[in-house]
Amino acid sequence: MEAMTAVCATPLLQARQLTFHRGDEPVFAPLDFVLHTGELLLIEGDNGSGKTTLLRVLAGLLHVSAGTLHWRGAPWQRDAVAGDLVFLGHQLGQKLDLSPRENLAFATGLHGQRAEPSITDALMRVGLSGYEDEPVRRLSAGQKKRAALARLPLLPATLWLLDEPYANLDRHGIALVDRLLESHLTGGGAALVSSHSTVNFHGGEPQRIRLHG
Amino acid sequence: MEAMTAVCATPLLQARQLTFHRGDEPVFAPLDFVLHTGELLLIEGDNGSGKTTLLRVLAGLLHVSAGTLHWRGAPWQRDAVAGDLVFLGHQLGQKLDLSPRENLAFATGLHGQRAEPSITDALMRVGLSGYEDEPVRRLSAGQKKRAALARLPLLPATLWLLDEPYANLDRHGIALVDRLLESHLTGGGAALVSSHSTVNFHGGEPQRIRLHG
Amino acid sequence: MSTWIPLWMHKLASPPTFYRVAGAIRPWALALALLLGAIGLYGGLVLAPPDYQQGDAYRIIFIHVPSAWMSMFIYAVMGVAGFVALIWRLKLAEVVAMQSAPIGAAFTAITLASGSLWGKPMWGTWWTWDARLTSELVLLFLYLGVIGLYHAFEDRRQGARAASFLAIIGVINVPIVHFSVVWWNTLHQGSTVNVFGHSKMAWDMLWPLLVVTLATKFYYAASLCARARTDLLDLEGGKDWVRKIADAEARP
Amino acid sequence: MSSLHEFLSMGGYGAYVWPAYALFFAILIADSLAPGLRRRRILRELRARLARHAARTVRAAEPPSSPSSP
Amino acid sequence: MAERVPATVTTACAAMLRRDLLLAWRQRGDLAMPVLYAVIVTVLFPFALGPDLALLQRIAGGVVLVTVLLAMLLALDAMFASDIEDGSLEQLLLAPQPPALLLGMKILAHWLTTALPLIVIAPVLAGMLHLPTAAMPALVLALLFATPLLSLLGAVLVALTAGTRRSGMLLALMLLPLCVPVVIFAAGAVAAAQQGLPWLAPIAWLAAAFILTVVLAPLACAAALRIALDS
Amino acid sequence: MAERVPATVTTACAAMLRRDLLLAWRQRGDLAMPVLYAVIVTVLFPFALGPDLALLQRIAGGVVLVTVLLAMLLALDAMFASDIEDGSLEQLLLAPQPPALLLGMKILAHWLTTALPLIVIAPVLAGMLHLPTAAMPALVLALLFATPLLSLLGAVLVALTAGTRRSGMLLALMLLPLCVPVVIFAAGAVAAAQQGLPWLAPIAWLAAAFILTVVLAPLACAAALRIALDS
Ligand code: HEM
Ligand SMILES: Nc1ncnc2c1ncn2[C@@H]1O[C@H](COP(=O)(O)OP(=O)(O)OP(=O)(O)O)[C@@H](O)[C@H]1O
Ligand SMILES: Nc1ncnc2c1ncn2[C@@H]1O[C@H](COP(=O)(O)OP(=O)(O)OP(=O)(O)O)[C@@H](O)[C@H]1O
Ligand SMILES: [Mg+2]
Ligand SMILES: [Mg+2]
Repeated sequence: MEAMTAVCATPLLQARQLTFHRGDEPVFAPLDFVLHTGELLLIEGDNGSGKTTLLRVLAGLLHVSAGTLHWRGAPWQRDAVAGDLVFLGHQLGQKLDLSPRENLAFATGLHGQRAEPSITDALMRVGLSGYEDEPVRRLSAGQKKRAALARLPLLPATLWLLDEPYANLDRHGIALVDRLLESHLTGGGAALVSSHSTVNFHGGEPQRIRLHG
Repeated sequence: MEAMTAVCATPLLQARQLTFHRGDEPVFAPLDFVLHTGELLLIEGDNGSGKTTLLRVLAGLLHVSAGTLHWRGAPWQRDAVAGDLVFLGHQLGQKLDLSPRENLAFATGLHGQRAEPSITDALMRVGLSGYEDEPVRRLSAGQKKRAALARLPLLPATLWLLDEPYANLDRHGIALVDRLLESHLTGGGAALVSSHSTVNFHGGEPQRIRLHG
Repeated sequence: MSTWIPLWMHKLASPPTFYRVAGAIRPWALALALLLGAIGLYGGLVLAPPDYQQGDAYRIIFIHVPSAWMSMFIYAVMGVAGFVALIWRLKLAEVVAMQSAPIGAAFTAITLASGSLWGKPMWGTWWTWDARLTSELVLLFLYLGVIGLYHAFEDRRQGARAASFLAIIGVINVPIVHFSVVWWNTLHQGSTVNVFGHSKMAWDMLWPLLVVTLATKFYYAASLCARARTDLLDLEGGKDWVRKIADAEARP
Repeated sequence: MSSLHEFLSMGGYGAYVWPAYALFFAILIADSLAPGLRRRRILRELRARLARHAARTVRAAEPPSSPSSP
Repeated sequence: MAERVPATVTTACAAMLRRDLLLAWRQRGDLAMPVLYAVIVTVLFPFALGPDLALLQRIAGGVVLVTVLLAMLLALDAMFASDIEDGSLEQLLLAPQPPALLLGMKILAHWLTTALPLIVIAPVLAGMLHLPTAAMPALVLALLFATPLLSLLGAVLVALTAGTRRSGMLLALMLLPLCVPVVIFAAGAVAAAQQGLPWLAPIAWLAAAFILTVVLAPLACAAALRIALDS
Repeated sequence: MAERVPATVTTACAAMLRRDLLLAWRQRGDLAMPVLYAVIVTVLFPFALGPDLALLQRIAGGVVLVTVLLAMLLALDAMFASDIEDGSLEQLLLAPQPPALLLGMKILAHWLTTALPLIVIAPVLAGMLHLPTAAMPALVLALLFATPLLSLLGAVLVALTAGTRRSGMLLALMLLPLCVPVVIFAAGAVAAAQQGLPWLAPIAWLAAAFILTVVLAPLACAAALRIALDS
């Protein structure tokens, strides 16, 4: 596992003096970081320090105001990145009137699906067996979150951008996210995670960025 | 502090074999508990075990299906309870186009206001100085939560029903909730709190209920 | 930005410079507008003789026609500025496009109102569903749509670009307004003024009309300068030059 | 006096001509006053924003909500 | 626990009204929208029917009435939607005040912000369709009583659909049968005025219905909300 | 990372269409709503205008056209609203597919679920207002071309308002200038048919405009969306 992270020469994502301005003010101070496949980058910071904003910039939902962002060595471009990235924000992007299974089927239709877990398996992994065909509207807050998390192992993306993945989850849910992250990194993926609680990551010490609003 | 909790003879809230049914199935097993002023009751349970549902039943937003619920010795009645209870759910009940100050002014107009903290003070306590007049829409997830928490010290209510008050908050925010709870209990209030993380309550060991979905 | 744009344009397009230049232009443009307006209206209301058919009612022409021309002219300016804003993402072009919209809407409203007031004695009705009248009304809706869309966005520059897109789609309406009297046989009269060739209008009536037209052009310049300056203050709120102005005006 | 009255009556069309002119001037005056008012509001809000920003920086320097040092 | 500001019915009503007007003001672009919608619908008719003056004049009153009604209907949909979505409605029901009164304030604010501008613009719309000036007072008076009636009835229905997520059209559906008598009386008044007949009788009926509704609707509204939200 | 189901353009379009149709089916109560809305608006007219057969017959075509258009407008508003609210639109833009195509599918689904039922019911509505049977084919054909035109044009505008929170009425305002010619041609065809004149020419114009729009609108829609969402 450790070996893998060192092998790749061109980094997956590289930021140099990256900032985002709202109006005329920068939301966070210029950032520099390098992320290789197999690596995890934790984004820390107090409420309002710009974690969500940073993740949305990296997903291409907001435009970089200054600095550069490179994806696999080339300047960041929507078409190169699109299929290779999953973003999970405060809003979960689930249709409340569809069941978790139907929501996932839509996501895999759009993004493709990995060979390994089937939709049913993925839902089982996140602990939603028995709720596959319930409308998402009828799920509890934590169950909704789990339904959204089930997209992660399904979609064939290298980079995961997770905004507070632990919020609303119980103990098992937290352990679940840790497990998902670990197997993703072992399989050659990479992830940026923002969180207020601590990540129990067994595959070595992750990188950390601290934002100051 | 400990003395206070023991003094009150009639309990603030008393449940006997309380349940709530969705369709025909009970969401949680029949519950018995007694809550006096000065006491804290923690509701624990995994995702989907019925914490939110229980709190909504206690707030009077859902109807008790079986069992009894007593408020200060008399059967639960909307008019007796209404002004004396604050409920903070997954949805924060803030208008996104108003500022925190305006939202709080509305809440105090409806519920009345305690003598002690002014709206500005309450916002300072939750760490939103400088954001008093920003539309809530422009706040980060944690800042929105804090704006909602500012209602707690302002409104003259005895019972607080808090559904996952710690979600989306940073360290300071978590300590803040603990402090708010402590001063509320010391001042003769009572609270029911559902949470996945641990509460650092300095005023003695709180009661606990564990729900099994 | 491309190198073929002359240096002075680059300089002018920088907000603080434009702010200063527009501040210098505005009083002159306004003074000229007032002067020409006074001359033109004196010529039109006092000197020009009554019309042999319409009597004195025709004197509405001196505000109706200049306003009508401005309503179309400003829309065209907005379309061009919007196009530049979309292609080159030039902040100043966004400002010009978006600040033109309310002025254009004002002139469109004047055209509609004065036309109605003229129509009552001439046609016996305030309003008919004639092609020119209708297309002018549609022009007002286009203006309002652009303004509404612009303000619907949180981010002003984004709103400006979206509204520019809408403005460009709507440009087709301008020729429709102008040629509607040619394409459809309607109640509203056709072209009587021809700037280059022979006009069908008596010179006594024509010159005040042209002078007022010029006055409205200068008025537009003055109003645009004022609006653009204000808007730049809003857009550049975080910059030092704006903070200086804010502090300077805080004291008195 | 009578010539002024004649002028104002506009050959019987005064009721149409003068409202048209009144509207013309009213709308243009409103249009030319608007930027001034907006400018005052913008500068006032900007000053308030700068003051708020200062309040936030003070808070960041010594967070009142945390007794322990970060 | 001493209260500095006690929660009286008056403060609560004032707070409610102030908040809703403030929200309307914050989104003042939206304020103009029902008016624009009415203008648009009115403008479409001459296109669809051709610019035949006599025909337009004949249908002017009816078209304006139906148009204003549709514009109000559109706005009605949004009356509780955002409050349900963000949890404010629950908070409202937990307040120590009679919900009927608070909802009455909401309806009042809604009427002030949507119906009043429509009433102001209605004569202009009617003028564009060549309604004779003599019929204008009847039109405005009819609207003055008909619109609050619709607001009140609409509020009850909106409250009933509060729990469902498809209120918009459903509402239109439920409200329109209730509108039929309102439209008949209002249109009757305008038509009478247009023909030079006395037109106060239908207006008086509207006024009577309005007074009855103003008393009953907020109560029904509160009851409906309670039913709709309790699942 | 082997993919079992690769993400081709076809699967993506199919997934998009399936999801939107499924959502429409889940809320199939809503599916009937535009139709019922149109029915009720049509029913209101005789009440507002009085039961004058000749008059109703004269305005039947125009009223049905305007009504169908308004019903579509109502539904248009909701096209992206819920997708923006729950974050699905962001997810859509992150997919490795041309957004224009995906949005085209959304528009298609929207047309299938709102306009098609309206076209089916239109002759019935027209019949209620006594439109002669001879004019029915013209009405249906005109709607067959006019409604997708409106859907497509509407989609461009909806995309422009994607980043905002008050699309509903604003949309109506922006769409009006674009629907005026559509209404004129459609109404022209129906009126001609009603008078026994040849009515294919205006329909041919509508068809030409439709073909042009079907090509251009998805592109414009994608451009608009890009402008509206990139900040
Ligand atoms: C609401 C009613 C009216 C509207 C919206 C309207 C609109 C316009 C517009 C847009 C133009 C400029 C066209 C162009 O140059 O391309 C114009 C010009 C003109 N209008 Fe009107 N008009 C209205 C009523 C009237 C009436 C009642 C009269 C006189 C009986 C009138 C006389 C003229 C004349 C003489 C011109 C100048 C035409 C030329 O030389 O090009 N208008 N009007
Ligand atoms: N839409 C917006 N418009 C303007 N300002 C915003 C907007 N969203 C966030 N902000 C501001 O930008 C800053 C960063 O917000 P962001 O949501 O990125 O914080 P965060 O680190 O994710 O916080 P949290 O832990 O509370 O989720 C905050 O000060 C916030 O007030
Ligand atoms: N509106 C609803 N309709 C039907 N079932 C529901 C509804 N809301 C919740 N449920 C179901 O009721 C059960 C309890 O839900 P509840 O929201 O009370 O859980 P919770 O303990 O708050 O969970 P969490 O920690 O995830 O917030 C869950 O199984 C959920 O699926
Ligand atoms: Mg965040
Ligand atoms: Mg819960």
